Formats: sequence, C-alpha cells, structure tokens
Amino acid sequence: MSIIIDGKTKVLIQGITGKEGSFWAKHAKEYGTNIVAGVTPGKEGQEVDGIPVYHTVRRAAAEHKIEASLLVVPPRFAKGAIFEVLDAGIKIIVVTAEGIPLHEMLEVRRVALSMNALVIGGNSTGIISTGKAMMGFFPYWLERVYKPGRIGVMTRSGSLTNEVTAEIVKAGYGSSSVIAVGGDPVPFTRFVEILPLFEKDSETDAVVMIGEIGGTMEEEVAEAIEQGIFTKPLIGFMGGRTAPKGQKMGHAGAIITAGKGTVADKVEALTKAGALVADRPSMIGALLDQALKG
Amino acid sequence: MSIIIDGKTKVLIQGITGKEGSFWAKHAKEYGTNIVAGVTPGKEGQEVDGIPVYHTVRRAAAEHKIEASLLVVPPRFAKGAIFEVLDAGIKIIVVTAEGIPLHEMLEVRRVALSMNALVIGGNSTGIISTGKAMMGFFPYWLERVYKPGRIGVMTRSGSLTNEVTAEIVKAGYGSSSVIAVGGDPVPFTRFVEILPLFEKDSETDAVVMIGEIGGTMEEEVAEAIEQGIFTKPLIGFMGGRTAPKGQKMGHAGAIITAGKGTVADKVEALTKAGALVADRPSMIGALLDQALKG
Amino acid sequence: MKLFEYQAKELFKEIGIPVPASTIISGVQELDKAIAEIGLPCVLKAQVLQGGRGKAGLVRFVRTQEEALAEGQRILEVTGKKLLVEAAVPFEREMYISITVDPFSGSALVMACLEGGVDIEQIARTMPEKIIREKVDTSLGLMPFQADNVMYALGLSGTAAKEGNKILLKLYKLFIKYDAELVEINPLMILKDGTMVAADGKFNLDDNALFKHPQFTLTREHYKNDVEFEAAQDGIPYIQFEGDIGMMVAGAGLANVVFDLVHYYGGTVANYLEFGGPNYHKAQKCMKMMLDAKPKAILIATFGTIARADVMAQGIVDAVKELKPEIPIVAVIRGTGEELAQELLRSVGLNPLNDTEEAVKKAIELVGGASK
Amino acid sequence: MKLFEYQAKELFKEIGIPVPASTIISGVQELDKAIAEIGLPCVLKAQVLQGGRGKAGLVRFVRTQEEALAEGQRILEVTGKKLLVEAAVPFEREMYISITVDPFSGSALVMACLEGGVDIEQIARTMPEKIIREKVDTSLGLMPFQADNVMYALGLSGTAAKEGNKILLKLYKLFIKYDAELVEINPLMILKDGTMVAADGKFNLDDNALFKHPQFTLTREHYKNDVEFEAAQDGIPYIQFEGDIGMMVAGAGLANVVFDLVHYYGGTVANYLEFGGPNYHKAQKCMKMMLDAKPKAILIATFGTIARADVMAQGIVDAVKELKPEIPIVAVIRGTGEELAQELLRSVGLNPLNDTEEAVKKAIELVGGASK
Repeated sequence: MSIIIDGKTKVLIQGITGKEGSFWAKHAKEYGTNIVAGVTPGKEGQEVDGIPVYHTVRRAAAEHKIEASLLVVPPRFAKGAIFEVLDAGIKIIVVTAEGIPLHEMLEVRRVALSMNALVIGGNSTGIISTGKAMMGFFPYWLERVYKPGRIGVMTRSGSLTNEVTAEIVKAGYGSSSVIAVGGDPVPFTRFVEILPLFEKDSETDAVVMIGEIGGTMEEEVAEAIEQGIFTKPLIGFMGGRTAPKGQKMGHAGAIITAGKGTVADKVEALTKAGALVADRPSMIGALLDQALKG
Repeated sequence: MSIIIDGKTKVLIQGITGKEGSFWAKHAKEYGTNIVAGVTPGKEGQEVDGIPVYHTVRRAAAEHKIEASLLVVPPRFAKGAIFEVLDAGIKIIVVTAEGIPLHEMLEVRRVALSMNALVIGGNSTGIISTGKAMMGFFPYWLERVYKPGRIGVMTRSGSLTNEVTAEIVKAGYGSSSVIAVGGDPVPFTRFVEILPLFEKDSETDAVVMIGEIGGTMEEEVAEAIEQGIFTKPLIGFMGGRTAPKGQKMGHAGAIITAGKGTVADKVEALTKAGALVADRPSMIGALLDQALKG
Repeated sequence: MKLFEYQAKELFKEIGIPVPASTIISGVQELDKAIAEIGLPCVLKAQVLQGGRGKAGLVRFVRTQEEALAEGQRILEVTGKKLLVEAAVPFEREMYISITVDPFSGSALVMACLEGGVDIEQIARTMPEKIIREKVDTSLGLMPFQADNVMYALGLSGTAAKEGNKILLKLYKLFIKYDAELVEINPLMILKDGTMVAADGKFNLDDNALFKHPQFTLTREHYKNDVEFEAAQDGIPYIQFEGDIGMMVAGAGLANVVFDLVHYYGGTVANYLEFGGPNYHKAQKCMKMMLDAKPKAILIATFGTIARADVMAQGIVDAVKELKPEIPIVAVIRGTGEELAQELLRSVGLNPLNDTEEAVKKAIELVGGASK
Repeated sequence: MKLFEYQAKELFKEIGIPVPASTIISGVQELDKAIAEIGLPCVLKAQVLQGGRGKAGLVRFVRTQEEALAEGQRILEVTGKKLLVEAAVPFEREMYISITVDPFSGSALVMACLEGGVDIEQIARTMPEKIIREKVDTSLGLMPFQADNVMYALGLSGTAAKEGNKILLKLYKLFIKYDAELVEINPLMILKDGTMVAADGKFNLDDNALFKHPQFTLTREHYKNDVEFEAAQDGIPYIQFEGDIGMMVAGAGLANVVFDLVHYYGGTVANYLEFGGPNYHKAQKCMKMMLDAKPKAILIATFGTIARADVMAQGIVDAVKELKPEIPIVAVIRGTGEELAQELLRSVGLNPLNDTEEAVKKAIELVGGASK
C-alpha cells in the first residue's frame, strides 16, 4: 500500500510527445509505473516508448481503462487539459505546469472540489510511491534521496524536497509516498486534503511536511491534528522564517494572507497542535527519531 | 398532503413592494398561505399587508425560517433574485417572470440541478395546493375553476390552465395541486421532475398534463411512465396540433427540437406508454372517468 | 429574431470565420456591378428566412452574365427581398455545425455532422449516430478540448481538424456574445487543403436578450406583409392566414388550442392575434386590427387571471362602438372580472358564451359551416 | 505585478469608479502647473509601491503654494519617483473594500469594512468581525445581490448602499478583466450625499496572466536599483541586500531555506539570486551577475531534478574561467547529474560540498564568522 498510486494504477500522460513528456514517460515506465496511454492532439497513431498516443483523452479512455493522468503541458493549456481529464471521468490528476494564471487556478480548484477529484499541483514536481510508481519528475536514481520506507512526505517545494528526503534517508528512514502539492498560491489540493490518505495508509508511520511562508495550508494541518483527523506524528519544516516582509521571495504561493501566513504563525499553530517543527533540515532526522523511537 | 407547499410552508415574496407583488401577497395570505417575509432592496422596515420587508434574502432569512420563495420581479432581475434565494439555502422557488434571457435560463437550470433545488418557472403562473396555499397568480375565487380535489395538474400554459381545471371541475373532480412549470424553452423544472411528487402524494389519484408543441417534456413523461416511475393514470392534453411548421405560435417554448416535438410525436409516445390523450378540452372529464371509474 | 444569411455572415466575418466573397443587392440594376466584383461563376441566393430555399429555386449557381441576370431578376421578383451574390468556392466535402441549447441539462449543445448541406432534422431521424453532440457548461465556456472531441469524433484529422476546432470556438464566441438561440453553418465547406469556408449561416437571436443588442431590429423584411410587421412593432403576435375566422385569443396556450379546435371542427383561420400578457390592455387596438382585416367572423377567447376579462371586454366594446362592425363576433370571455366583462359585452349587443368549444363551433356555423 | 496608485486610478476611471481630480508629475518644476489645475488645498502622494506611505511622510495634505513646493520637492527627492497631485475631497466617513482570492474554496473574495484608511491586516487581527466577507464563484460572477449583502451588512443604507453596490460591481469587473490578484480601495470615501470617491487604489496583476495584458510592463520604477531591474528583464529573481554573502540558489523553496540558514548561523546576505526552473540554463549569466555585485563570498546551492546539476556547473565554470574571481566560492551542487557537476567544479579549483548547512557555515566562516 501507498497513497494515491501504486504499480497497478493505470496512468495516462497528456503532452506525452513533447520533450519533457517523452523523457519522463520513459523514466516513469522504467520505475515501474503502469503508463497505458498518452495524448497529444493531432498525433494519434504514434507511439512513445511503446506507449500508444491518442488525439484526445476521450479517445484514449475509450481504448484503455485510465485511472490517473499526468499533465506535462505548458501552463496556458493546463486548465483545458485538466478539464479534459475530468470530463473523461478520471479523478486523479497531477499538474506539473508552473505559471498557470491565478483565475484559472480558482476555476480548477472549484470544479475539482465539486467533482470530488484529486487534482494535484500546479507547479508540482509530482507524486511518487517510493519504489513502486511515480507521476512526475523525481531523481529516483539517487538512492540517498528516494529510498523506500515508512515516512510520508508532502511538500510545497521541488528543490527543497530532495534536500529533505535526503535528510530522511540519512537518518535511516525512507519515504512511503512523496506528494508535491506545488508552490502555487491556489494549489488544487491542499495539505489538509492529503493528510487523511496518510492517516489511513498502513505503510506510513509519520509525515514530514515541507511548508513555506504564506497562505494558511500549514495552519489548516495544525487544525486537522487538533481535531483528531490526523493522529500520526507530524514533523513540519518551513522555509521563509527570515524573509523580509513585502518582498516576494520564493514561490508565488508566498503571499501573506491578511493577518496570517508568517512562519512564526505556522510554527506556533503546529507546536500548539502537538506537531514537531524542525528549524533546519538537519533536525528532521532527530525529530523523526524522537517521534518514532520515543 | 399536497405537493411542494401547504398552509404551513413558510413563504418569502421577492419584489413584494411592487404593484403585482403586493397584490398577490395579499391574495396569497387571504388564501391561507403562510407568507412570513418580503424582500425589496432599500425598503427594509416597511410592511406589506402586515408582512415585514427586508433589504435582502439573507437578512430576511436571518429573522425568519423560510422554506420557499415566490419571485415577482422583472425578467432582467430574475436570475440574480433566484441565485440570491439559492445562496440563502432556500430550495423551493417559483419564478413568474416572463422573458428571462435564454442564456440566463440555462445557467439557472444548471445550478439549480447541481444544488438539488426545485426552481419552478420562468413564465410560470405559479403553484397552488388547492384550498390550502398558493405561490403565484390563480383566480382561486372562481370556484368552478379552483375546487379542491384529487387530480394533480401540471401545465406549460397559464391561459389554458384555467380552461382545463374548469373542465376537471365540470366533470365532478377537483385539483390537489396545480403546478405551472411555465412556457419557457428552458423551464427550470420539467414535467418529469414533478411526476414523482404526484406519484407519492396520497391525495392525488391521477394527473392531467397540459402540454404544448415543441420541446421534449411530454416525451420524457411518456418515458417515465414506461419505466414505472409514474404509475397513476395520466391524461395528456397538448395544444399546437395544427400549428403551421416553422411559424412561431404560442410560447417561446414551442421551438421544435431536431426530429422531435410535434404534437403527433407526443401523442404517439404517450399513447404507447399507456397514458390517455385528450384531443379537446371537453374530452378531459370523460377520460378522467374512464381512468378512475373504469 | 432570425438574422438573414447575409447578416449571419457579417458576424462570421467579424469573428474571423471565413466566408465566400459576396455582395448584397436590392435590385436587378445592381447585379452587373456585383458580378464584376465577385466574378463568375457565382451563386445567387434569395435573402428569405424560410428553409428549403434550394428546393424552392431561390438559390442558383450561375455561370454566365445572361444566366445571372435572368435568374437574379426571377428570384428578386418572386421574393421581393434582397439578393446575395456570392463567389462559388470549390470544396471537397461539406459539414454541418451548430450550437443551440440543451434544455434538460441546462447546457449549450454543439452538433456536428459530416453530412453537410442537407436537412439536419432528416438526419436526426434517420441516422442519429452520424451527429456528434457535445454539451457545454456555459459558465465554463466551450473549451478547446471539446472542439477537438467533436472534430476527431467526426473523423477529421490534420489541418481540417485544427481548422474545425478554431471555427467552432469562434462560433461559440458568437453564440455567447449575441445571446443566440441557434447559430448554424450548413454547409461548412471543407476545401482541398483542409481549410474551411462557411457557405451558409443561420443565426437566431434570443428575443428576450435583444435589449442587450440594440443594433439588431426587426425590419419589414422579416414579415410576410405590412399588417404582421405593424403588429410586431406594437409587440402583438399576429399572423395572416387564408381562411374565414379571425381569431383573437388571450394567452399563447389557449390560442394554440383554439387554432386546433377551429381546424378540428372543420373551420379555417383568417388570422391569428394573441393579446394576452401585457397586451391585454391593448384590446381596443387589437380589436380594430381584427376588424380591419375583415374576416368572415371574429372569435374572441380568454380565460385570464392577470389579464382581466373586464379590461379586455372594455377595449372590445370601445372598438365595436367606434367601428360598428357588420361581421359576426363570437366571444367567450372568462377569468378575473368575468361577470363585469359579460355585462359589458351584452351592452353592445354581443352574447358572450361560456365554453370554448361551443364558441368555436358557433363561429364556424356563422361563416357557413365546416369545410370538410 | 503591482500597479502604482495613479495607474490603479486610471483603471478606476475607465470603468466609472469616481476618483478625485489629479495629475501626475515627474519633477518639482511641473508642480505649479499641476496645482493651478487641481487647486488648493490638495494632497501630494509619492508614487511608490511599499505600504505605510502616510507614516513615512510620503503623503502630505498641503494648503498653500509654498507648502506644496516645499513638501513636493522633499517627497520627490526622497523617493526619486513620480508624484501624484490630487484634489482634497471632503468626506463623511471612510470605508475599505477589496477583492482577492480565497484559495480554499476557489472563489474570489470580497472584503469590506467601514474602518477605512487604516491597516486592514491590523483589523483582521484585532476586530475580524468588522470585516464583511463575500465569496464569489468566478464562473457565475459577482451578482448584484451579493453586493447588496455586503453593503447592508456593513450597515449602509439609502444612496450609500446603492453607490457601494455599483462601485463593488465595477471593481469586480476590473478584477476579472485584468486578471488581478488583488484590487483594493482604501479608503473609499463616503461623501455627505452618500456618493463615493476612491481616495487610494491598489492593483496587483497576476504575473502568470500578464501575457493577456501587454499594456502593462514592469518599469525601472518598480525596482530599487538597476541591477534588480535588469535581472528582472531576464526573468531572474534578484534582490539586493546589505550583507556579506552572495546567495545563488536553484529553486525558490531551497533559496528561502538557505536565506534562513545564513541568518540562523549568524551571517548576512549581500544579494539573493534564484536560478532554478527555466533559469538553470542561465547559470553562466547568473554567476557573472553575482561576481559583478562583489559580495565577500558566493554561496551556490542546488538540489535539482530537471534543473540539471551538470548544466548549472558548466555555466558556473565558464563564468569563473572568464572572470577569474578572487572572492571565495562555496558550492553545494546536488541532484540530477551531480557526479559530473562536481567533477566540473573541481576542474576550476572549486571544492564542492555535499551538505547545505555545512556550506552555509563554511561561507560564513569565509567572510569572517558569525556576526552575532
């Protein structure tokens, strides 16, 4: 078990004939992901690494049972591509595009919520069920970073994820699933919506959350812990403690919402809820030991 | 029992301070309808026939439990007024406005469906639970037209309704509830959605459906009968048998959908499903006798 | 409100949907100049609103100046309307495409079919599977992937699929921008290189949204005759027929039924006037129109609630007093205020009835009985 | 992208939201003419993007020509930016109104408050109940009833409620039309007669949607200095600070953490450059910018997947070879292609590390140790 996908999940790749699309299709397949089809309008009949390509998701879905889709399309086409998958009844979608217009993000978030679909991203490096399957961009070939284990990871950042998962491995652990919700100001799926999946995953003992200044996602997690929705140990690590106010540093997501969103706020909320907070990446290992070995 | 409303249903009137609004508020109250509040922006604090007026539905709903709303507002404001009621969590809405723009009708129909709300109209003369309560415009003071009884009536027309209910009374029957779904091309609620309410109403023995050329509402009713969704006797009467093709006669709803919608089609579908069809108003009484007295 | 083909094509051009070169003329004397501009061969198309122009000989492909003059003159004379002179475009195949509404789901509905140029209702009855349908949530709009769904489902590919996608997206923009009930291109010609040209265009605007588009108004050309046009100016639905009985009914539903009953009992209708809803205050004017039209008898029927019987009766009485008609009048006026209404009618010698079918039969009797 | 107050007000005017009469000037020599046009008393407002202009003395109410000249000159000198000369408008009370997004529900979010003219974040913390919130489904748009909900909930009535309704609907149109992250009027002045005037305006555009609005471009005035402006022209996030260590990090998340770590271990940052994402191919250019800025040491950190370590290393190596820097360079380059990357760095005498915190500590040591 792992959350969201495993080696059996039937995966589609939208934008599969592009440079990035074909590159990561090959890697995902090599890693064990069950990629059943790809889509690029106008290119039906082609194959990418043995994967059949269709004009549209509807046509691909007519030929294959599809359970999840990885979008490797430019940001301007992301909204349309997401709605295309939703329209075909597919409920798991990973969106890697960085730079989707904000108002389009709102629309996607709202519709995905109403359809009860799990749309992850935008600006996500993807999701990986470590050792089994991945939808996204992960340097799984670096064993000191992507070692299978029993720690769930959820993250707003790409670059920081490798940094943190490497610390987890260094401390003698590994990851069960890594979910990059992405660095956008309106992530389609929020940390607090991933949490219940880790809660019920028997292969996850604890969760490391890689947060960031801005927004309220970390505060929502604190609330979920307080409400007993999540009961396993959680270690938070947030960047942007010393970021100068008003200066846009880091992700677009790092816009402070009126009266909320500083790292100090997040640390306070999490600590109050009983979560552990790492000041630096190097503390994560020790906190995992503390939480799991007592 | 009667369908949708009875004398206890707490009713709001939007546009209550207008000429028509205040006129029908008075009549509805006189008839026994439980009108608890009215809304006209800017007129909070006024009263109409003892009914308190509020600026907004939200403010009215904060002071009164409201279960249903009658809209007596001009067509250009109808969409906004409907969404205002829906937004306040009220799920029964009767829309009398004639001439709501088509694209706005689409929007209302779609949203109402998604919210599981019963929006009746537009261009509806209203609904009446005969002898108990009414939301709309009915000359209930004409006893030969609005006599309580056990026949459910659903209709696309206003003028024809009086004609037909008078025939029902003439034949010795009366009406349990009369529901005018309205003459618009995109009625917010369709005949087939009223049918289950009559089916489970213990005070309704049979239903008279007053249809019209155009659209597919009558065909949908035939289908519901065939599928066993509606099992009581149904007598259909449809205007526009001899209407010249391509000529817009009657309601805007009378646009023939590609390959469907002539009265001949409707008669065929209904007859095949086992419903009785009256060629003329004067046949309705005899058909009721046939259905109910065998 | 229906637009004429040439108006629809102006909108197509505005949004970038390719149309053949064309020019619109009002009389045969403008034809030479038009042909000089458009070239030969070309197509002459009567600008009338009814369908089936081809079968009626109102669309003609002409090769020579002489042929053009002869056909142009003939069509202009038959219709009395404008004539569109349009370049002939060589095409490989034809396609049908339209956007209308799906009342059940509350969506816009795209329909497309590769059997273009023919009657779509016919295809809907005989080969429904050839029509590709795509519903559009208007709050989200038509998305490019949906246009792709349509084009690839039709079996198009390459340039044609891409062109079709673009044209459909543009057509949808028009549908929304102008609050259309229906936009249709039939045929949409597919040329050898996969590009497309709209060879015909239907555009029905929503009358209830016309206030947002004051540039469109109903003109005399939209009507069969002056009377219908003038009635429409007053917001009164009026249709001229060839029969005996003048029908003046309040309420569209009842009007339809009375029309049916007249035919059922073997009568014929001279004209149809609907004076329900907001028009009930115009009873006097309506009655005058009926009298002016000189049917063999007038049949008035109402059963109104808001449309008060007494108000309508007063208007009728006023008109009768003023014009002192000699044709028989049958009235069946019921609903709110009916007692007073009937009194009023009696005051000018009319004998109001209580039953619609009785009234219809009476009117038929008065004009000489059933024609069957 | 943030618009300046005067730009926001141009948009307000365009949509019909009343603003005070005003004129924008670039130098003190234009002030006389501006005052002749606007009249006295008037308000002089520095066109800078940071908040708290009032407290910083960058907004001044002036009564006389002399006062205006003195204050105008002072503000222009302090900021080096444009100055807005605006008519003083007598008002009864002030209100706050804004539209932004609610990420949780995926809606637009209207916020309004009758405590205008003050810091809304402050009110959100201390008197959250005074802020009226209304969520807007952007696929349906802000409806008039929602604007009514806001105005009546604030306690407005009569003309003010109606004016507020209209202004909010217009503000929403701007929010949508220009793909805004935030539009805000604070204060919106309510005059004696209930009409309203927007006395200030904030307008943040969504950078990801700027391609739809090419009329807006970032200008030199948006930046503190030439280097930040030039970096932005190349799409490189660059911020100048006053400290010792030049930070060049791939990836926004990692950059934030390295920034934190430098401070945690007692160091200071000279400048911040982010070269992740599509910028990883620009490593050479970025490295040159870092060297040009002459910090006491340069700290390079990456842990990329798509941003390949070897490509970034090659760029750094090329820049080092070209410029032969004498300041120390600490590099911790990991991720895809890290073996090759480390080899490349070693080839120019750099000694790549493997641990971010080690690297931060090393860099601080090299610039003279922690400042604490």
